[in-house]
Amino acid sequence: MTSEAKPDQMAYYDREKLGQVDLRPGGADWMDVPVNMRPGSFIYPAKEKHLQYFGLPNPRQWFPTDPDWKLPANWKEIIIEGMRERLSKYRSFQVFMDICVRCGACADKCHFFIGGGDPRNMPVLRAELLRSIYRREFTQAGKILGRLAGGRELTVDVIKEWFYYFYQCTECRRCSVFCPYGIDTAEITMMGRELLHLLGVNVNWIMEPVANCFRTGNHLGIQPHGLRDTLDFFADDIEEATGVRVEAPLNRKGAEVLFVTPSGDFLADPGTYTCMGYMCLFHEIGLDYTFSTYASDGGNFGLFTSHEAMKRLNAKIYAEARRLGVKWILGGECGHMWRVLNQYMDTMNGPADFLQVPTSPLTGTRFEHARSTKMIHITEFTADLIKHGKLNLDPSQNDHVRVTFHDSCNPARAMGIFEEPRYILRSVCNHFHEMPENTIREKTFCCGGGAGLGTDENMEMRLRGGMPRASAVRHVHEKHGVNHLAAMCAIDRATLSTVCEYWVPEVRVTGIHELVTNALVMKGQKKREVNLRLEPIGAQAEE
Amino acid sequence: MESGRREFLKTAAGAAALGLGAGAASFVGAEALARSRAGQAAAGGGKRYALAVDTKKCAEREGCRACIDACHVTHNVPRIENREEEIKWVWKEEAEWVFQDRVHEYSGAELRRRPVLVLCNHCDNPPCVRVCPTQATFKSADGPVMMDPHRCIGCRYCVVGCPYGARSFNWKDPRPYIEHVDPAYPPRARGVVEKCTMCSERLAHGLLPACVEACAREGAGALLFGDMNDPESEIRKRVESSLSLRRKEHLGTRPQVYYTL
Amino acid sequence: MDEQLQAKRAEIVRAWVERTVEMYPADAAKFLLRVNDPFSNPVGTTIALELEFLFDALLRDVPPDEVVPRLDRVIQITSVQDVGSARAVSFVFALKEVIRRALAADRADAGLLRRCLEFEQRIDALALLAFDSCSRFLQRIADIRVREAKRRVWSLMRMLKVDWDHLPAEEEGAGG
Amino acid sequence: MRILVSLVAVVALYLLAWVGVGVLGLRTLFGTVLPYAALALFVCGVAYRVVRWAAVPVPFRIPTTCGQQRSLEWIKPSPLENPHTGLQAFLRMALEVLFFRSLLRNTKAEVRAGGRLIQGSSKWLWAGALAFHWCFLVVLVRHTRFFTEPVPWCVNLLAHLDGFLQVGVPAMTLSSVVLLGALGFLLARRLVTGQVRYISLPADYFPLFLLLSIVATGLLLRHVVRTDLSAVKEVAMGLVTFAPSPGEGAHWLFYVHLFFVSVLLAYFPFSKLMHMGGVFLSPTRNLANNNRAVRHINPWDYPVKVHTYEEYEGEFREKLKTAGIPLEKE
Amino acid sequence: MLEKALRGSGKYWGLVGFLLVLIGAGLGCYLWQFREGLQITGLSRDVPWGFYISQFTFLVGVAASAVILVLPYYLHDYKAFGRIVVLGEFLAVAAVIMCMLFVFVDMGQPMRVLNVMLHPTPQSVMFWDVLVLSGYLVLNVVISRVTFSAEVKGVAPAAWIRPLIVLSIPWAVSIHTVTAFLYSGLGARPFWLTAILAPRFLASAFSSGPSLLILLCLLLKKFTRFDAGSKAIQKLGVIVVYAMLVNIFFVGVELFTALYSDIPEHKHHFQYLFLGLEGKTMMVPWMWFSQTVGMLSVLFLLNPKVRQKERFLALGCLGVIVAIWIEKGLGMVVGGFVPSTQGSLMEYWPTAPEVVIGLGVYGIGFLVLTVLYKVAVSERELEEA
Amino acid sequence: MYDGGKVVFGLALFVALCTSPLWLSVARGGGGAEAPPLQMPAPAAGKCVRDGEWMRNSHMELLNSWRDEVVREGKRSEQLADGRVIEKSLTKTCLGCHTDKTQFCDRCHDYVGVKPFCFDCHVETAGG
Repeated sequence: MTSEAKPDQMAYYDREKLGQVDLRPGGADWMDVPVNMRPGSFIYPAKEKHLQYFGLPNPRQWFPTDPDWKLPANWKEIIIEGMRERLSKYRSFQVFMDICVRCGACADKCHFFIGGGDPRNMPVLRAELLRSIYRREFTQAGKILGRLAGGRELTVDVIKEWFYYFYQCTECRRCSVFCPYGIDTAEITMMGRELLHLLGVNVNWIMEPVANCFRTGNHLGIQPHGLRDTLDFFADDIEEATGVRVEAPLNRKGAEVLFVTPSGDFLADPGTYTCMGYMCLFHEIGLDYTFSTYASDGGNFGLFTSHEAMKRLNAKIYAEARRLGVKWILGGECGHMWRVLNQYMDTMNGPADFLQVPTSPLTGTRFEHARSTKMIHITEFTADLIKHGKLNLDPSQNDHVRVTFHDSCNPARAMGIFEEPRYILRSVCNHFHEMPENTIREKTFCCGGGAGLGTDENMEMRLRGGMPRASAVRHVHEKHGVNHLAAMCAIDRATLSTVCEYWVPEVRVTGIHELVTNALVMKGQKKREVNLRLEPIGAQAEE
Repeated sequence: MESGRREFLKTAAGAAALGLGAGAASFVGAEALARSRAGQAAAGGGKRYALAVDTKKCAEREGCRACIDACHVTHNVPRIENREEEIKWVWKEEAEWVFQDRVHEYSGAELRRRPVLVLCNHCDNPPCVRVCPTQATFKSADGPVMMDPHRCIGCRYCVVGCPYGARSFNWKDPRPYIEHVDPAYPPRARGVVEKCTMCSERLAHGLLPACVEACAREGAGALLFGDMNDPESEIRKRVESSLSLRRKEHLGTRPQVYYTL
Repeated sequence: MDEQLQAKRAEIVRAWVERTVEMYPADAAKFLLRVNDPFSNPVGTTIALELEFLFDALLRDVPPDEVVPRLDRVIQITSVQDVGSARAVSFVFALKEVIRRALAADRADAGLLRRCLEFEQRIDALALLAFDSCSRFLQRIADIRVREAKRRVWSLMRMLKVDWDHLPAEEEGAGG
Repeated sequence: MRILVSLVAVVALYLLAWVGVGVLGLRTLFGTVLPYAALALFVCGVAYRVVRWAAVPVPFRIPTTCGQQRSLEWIKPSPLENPHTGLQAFLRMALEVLFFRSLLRNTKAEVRAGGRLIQGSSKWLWAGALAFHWCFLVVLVRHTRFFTEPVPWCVNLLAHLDGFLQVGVPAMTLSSVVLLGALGFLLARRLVTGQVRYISLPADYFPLFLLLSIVATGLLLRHVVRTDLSAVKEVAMGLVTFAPSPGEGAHWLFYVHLFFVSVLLAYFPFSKLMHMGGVFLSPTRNLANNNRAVRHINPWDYPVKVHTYEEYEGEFREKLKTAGIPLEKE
Repeated sequence: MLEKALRGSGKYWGLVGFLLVLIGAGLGCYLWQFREGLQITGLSRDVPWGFYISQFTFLVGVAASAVILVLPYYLHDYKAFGRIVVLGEFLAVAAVIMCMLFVFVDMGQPMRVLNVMLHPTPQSVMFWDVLVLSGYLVLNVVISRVTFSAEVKGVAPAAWIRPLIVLSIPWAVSIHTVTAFLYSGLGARPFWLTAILAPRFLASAFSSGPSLLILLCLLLKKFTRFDAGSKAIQKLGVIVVYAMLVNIFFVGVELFTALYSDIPEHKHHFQYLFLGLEGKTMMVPWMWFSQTVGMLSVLFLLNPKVRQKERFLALGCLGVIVAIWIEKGLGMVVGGFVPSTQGSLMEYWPTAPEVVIGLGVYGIGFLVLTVLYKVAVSERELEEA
Repeated sequence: MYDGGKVVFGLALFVALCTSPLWLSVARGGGGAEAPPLQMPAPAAGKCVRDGEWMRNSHMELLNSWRDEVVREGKRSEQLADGRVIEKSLTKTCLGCHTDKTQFCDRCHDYVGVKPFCFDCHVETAGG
């Protein structure tokens, strides 16, 4: 197979001959089955320039279906040393390598396994990919007994397998919820990817955003004037919809609040409407805030790369807050961004002692739970506003919306923010329905595109992974006529739009603050006849 | 090890029997079963022990408790005064109550008030054995209805089922109520049912039941013990030749304690 | 014929499911079959459930409008299981071979061949439906792909006043 | 294959002990040397493993949150699923360790007619695991009657309650029966459930077979073969008083039992059984989710290369200016 | 599923706490009884069975009454019971557990209880009773689990459950029949020696069980968002009325037979219960109270207009339960022992520890019921959310 | 972050628990290693009904089977291999030789933590 054939080209399909079937190998276990790089399931490698710009090793041209991946000569040594180093730096890694009992509780918790059936997508086996090498190289039993003790030789095929499967994990942590020891496959995948980076084995869909983010402050590479234009453009749309002209300050020194949101919301539909939602809300309550072009992305693809990359990209937020002299930071609706902000930012780039404990200027609520990091989630902020009656809301403006809420993996399982968004949704929509309980809150299903998998070339993989989520959406669609899926994560908004289009075309994806603003009665607004998407209100109901 | 295995097999057999509904028929046929068992015993030349009470002779010795005391001392029967919890193997009751369907308003006062020795009737068709859910009470081959206190779960179904009130339940630990414990015969624990065993432990050693022996020793001669399967036995001849009564004959329990009035 | 097939229904469906699952990557296929609890693997289960229905539908000669939604469920899943379009529908043809094998013992029956051919016509009809369904789903994926790409740069395109109308229309009957 | 290897290993161990004691009469080896060695390996091994884990830092606070965080006053947090304080994290761990909280959450993905994907609740693994671990503990505590003189009253009481139902002589203990059943269940699910069978290694079957053998020999010794208990206790007390006794009166099967236990002890620190210690050290469970309130320190933190604002402004100065965005240096 | 019982309101935990206190007290008294023997109860040589066994008898009826929902719903497809049939099964589970516990606490040697199974004795009705009760428990646990979890998942239950459901219908009848046989097969006790005992038990079961269910449904309606639906409740009300009428009729038949035949050994027991014998009148007020309340309740409920008012329905049901609880739970068992086989008159009244142990057992049963209902109601609330 | 203190504390607790029998026995002065001496019957009493080793292991089984045979089957005596005929009785036969229950039965039972319920009913010593 040549590297040119891509799944979206007819040439790819032509190669498959009718009736050609793989015979099943008898009795072999997974270690004996070499990975089969199937287009549609893997992501293209990183381009050299991005690695070079960001300073990662072994930039070169290669393709996953190539027999030779042009690894460094001492690749094996690099991996072993890399593992040794990480085993001594991360207790999670060391402990998770040692204590799995293979009880199988995690097996059917992974959306990729449920939707695709590939056994190596069972979380336990994903970890065994690394664990088998760990046993062979780092435990006496594995050195002596080898295969009997569950160890195996580190070969190039193993590296290929790692590449294939560690980029089929969205680090959603759903398996970790069910594991009796809390073994977190996200940690395993992060370690696996860090090791692959040492060899220059990485994917473009992550490395390009990382390089972009490093340079321009956001993953999409939006440059300052571009952001200015975008926000002004949003203001135009808002004026068209509401009759109110809102401002979007950029890099304004002395503002009280620095607002950071994922850059996807500046560019991609339907995240843009959520961004407009923020702007309306801030305007309406008169918040003294500013966007930043330097820290123009709260999202952090460094999380999908390595701890170091994460720290390098994240440093901008505090730096910018210090430069602008704000009092505290407000974060928009995003998933993995909040994993970084909640669990890593303060440790990596803190302490933020130059900031003040976030305090809502309208309600006076001090957000004590963020007293160290000094950054709060927009739904915490908005829920507090609504609770104190600071917003004039007319939920009937959302009456054509029958909404369900998708808990995004990271805010759910790395933060525990469940009630705030629900409280907001119930306040701004009259028709809110939960999906089946084993698919929401901490048991929520991933969209299938997290952790840097939301690209085009692995579309089939994503659609498979999105199937469990889509099944639950379809259930509430059929039962309650749900037609909107609200998600507070930029990746969700992008990926679930696609997933829903395939599995439940009747349901569209929206953000929380899009709905908030659609229900918000703004001072000086004209009669609201269209929503932020400039669609007539109630149009859907008539359809 | 041998007996362990046997115990295991028994348990297994018990468990297996649970699965069989076949037992359903057997409680209907319980009487027939008992009958044929008795028959077998007779055919095999087995013994069928019985007791005959001459109430008249007994009543002549007013206040005599020789048989009762002998029994209760031999078997470590506790002396509990509280009537609600008392334990008795053999005792006296007025004829009016013992023979409710034989004594009537014109029966003489002496007859009606006559104290009659009562005890377990060792029925041929004992309801207590029928109802016991664990076979803790069972009918031995030579007649006596036996109690296995090791197996008794204390459900008291037999107490409910016995028409003669012959069974006593240990409502509390009997030990403090036994004046003098005879180590030769184990007392019972609280929580099990007990009753007259026809002194089977004495019979095994060729002795007469304690009550009969005591009665003879006193010279009253009111109690006669013997084998009903032996046509030559004294008791068989006595029962054959004189009109004797058995308690609550209409219940079909076929008691093996015979009374002459 | 139908009676013979009816009699061997369980055997044929089982073999058909096996053949269908074979189009998975090798270890997944092995896994899907080895997991004999039908509910352990949703994908395998869906396939098994719907193939059973489809086989019965073939026996009863059910009208297409009843068959298509059930066929869609299989194809909707197989279309994204990193197999090609040809493989995604090949399972229908596999039934022919499965049936031939199942009826191999009755070869002496003279009329069998004729009726067998009749039945295979039904299978061919199903295959046509399957192609149809598959192309619909592949088309949907292609559309989605384009729309997703457009969505990614939506605000740019709006700012640049790109004409939205040439985007693929929402699928008919999707009701979105 | 993986099953067979483990089974053969256990049978080999059995034969080893049988030949060793039953044929060769190596009572000192099997009754004294090996148990001491095994215990030493166990205690030191476990301590070594735990110390090694503990020597690895926890650079980041990464608890998996399974309930509402503590945020706004009027939103009820779930302290046991999403602890905010150390005490709450401790309680979460206690629930995890004592009642297997996470397994209680278990679901099973199923597809039902109509292609509906369902995540139904599934508690079998939880129940089986809980039954096994608790009964194992009870059995262990009961066995301290052999290692203590006089036997503590609590051990006697436990044994009495455990054998409350008088079945057989000596009475069958409930814990052993449930233990055997639970082990059987855990083994059966590894053999029968396709997913679990697929992921199982010899290291998963071996401990199960070993534990089953321990329970089986124990039950045999108590109910079928029978051995002189005071001889057994002499061996055990000889070990704890450092005055080893050959235990001539004990049945050879007792040495098989003891040998299996020794093997288990010795095997423990090198195996997945170390989850006993590891569960306490799992960073996704034993930490409070209070990162935003209390700063967590990474001991090996190091400075990284960042793209500073000055560099950024330098690169985009013109564009910033055109867009009318304020600059640091005009 | 089960984890639903771990989250609840303050009221829920209050109830659980209250039941735990009851259980604790009961357990304490039971330990006392275990040490001292059954002497701490009011039982005696002449009245060897009392409070425990009569509660057992009463609760067997409650357990059997689940059939009143299962039969119309599964065999006649009576949809209105769809929402509450599982409540009936849960009630049966809790009731059977209480039954078994009441038998257990009544034993002199509880640690030998397994002897019933180790030495199976088919000619003993008690053996069969243990068998049918355990079977009924297993049936109801399995059926309610399978059907309810299927309902929660929104799918049809597995096909194999249907034969079990059908089996559970005669089985429910059998538990009360066998329990009646426990009494009516004894020549020694003329009071119970009546063929109508089993039918009488069933009639009282089918009035008291559904009455309890109605009360529980009304409580659920009041304190939770779960509404069984008035159609189902009204239908149950009708069943209560007719079953109670039949029950009263049966009692009348018994009274006639005993009194008109004038056979002393039959008549005396009724005399004792309703008039007192030789100055022993402890039961008399209770029996009259029971009969009066029973009659009044049924007359009250007979009027459809009254029945349709849920408040009155609740009152009537409460009356029925009280009437039958006294009739069956007090008169039926104790009446059989007075006068005794020897004609002696020893009265019985439960002692305080005996009652506390009984309350403890009720506590366990209602705890099981509370937990099961909590799960059911939470799942239903989720479904309807 | 290491949480070293907590780990060490936990580990110390674990080691202490694992090795507690050792410390307990040291604290008690190391006694109890040998089974307590049992008071054996006078030689005049003759041989036991089974050989000594068998009795040590399985006497409970013998008593159990005696119990059933005597009570349920009425088989009260047994002929031993050496021709002696003995009565199957705990009180009469066993305690007839082993006259002091506390010095024989109880010592061993206490040592191995066994609590038989035979003596709930059966009387221990003649005349007791």
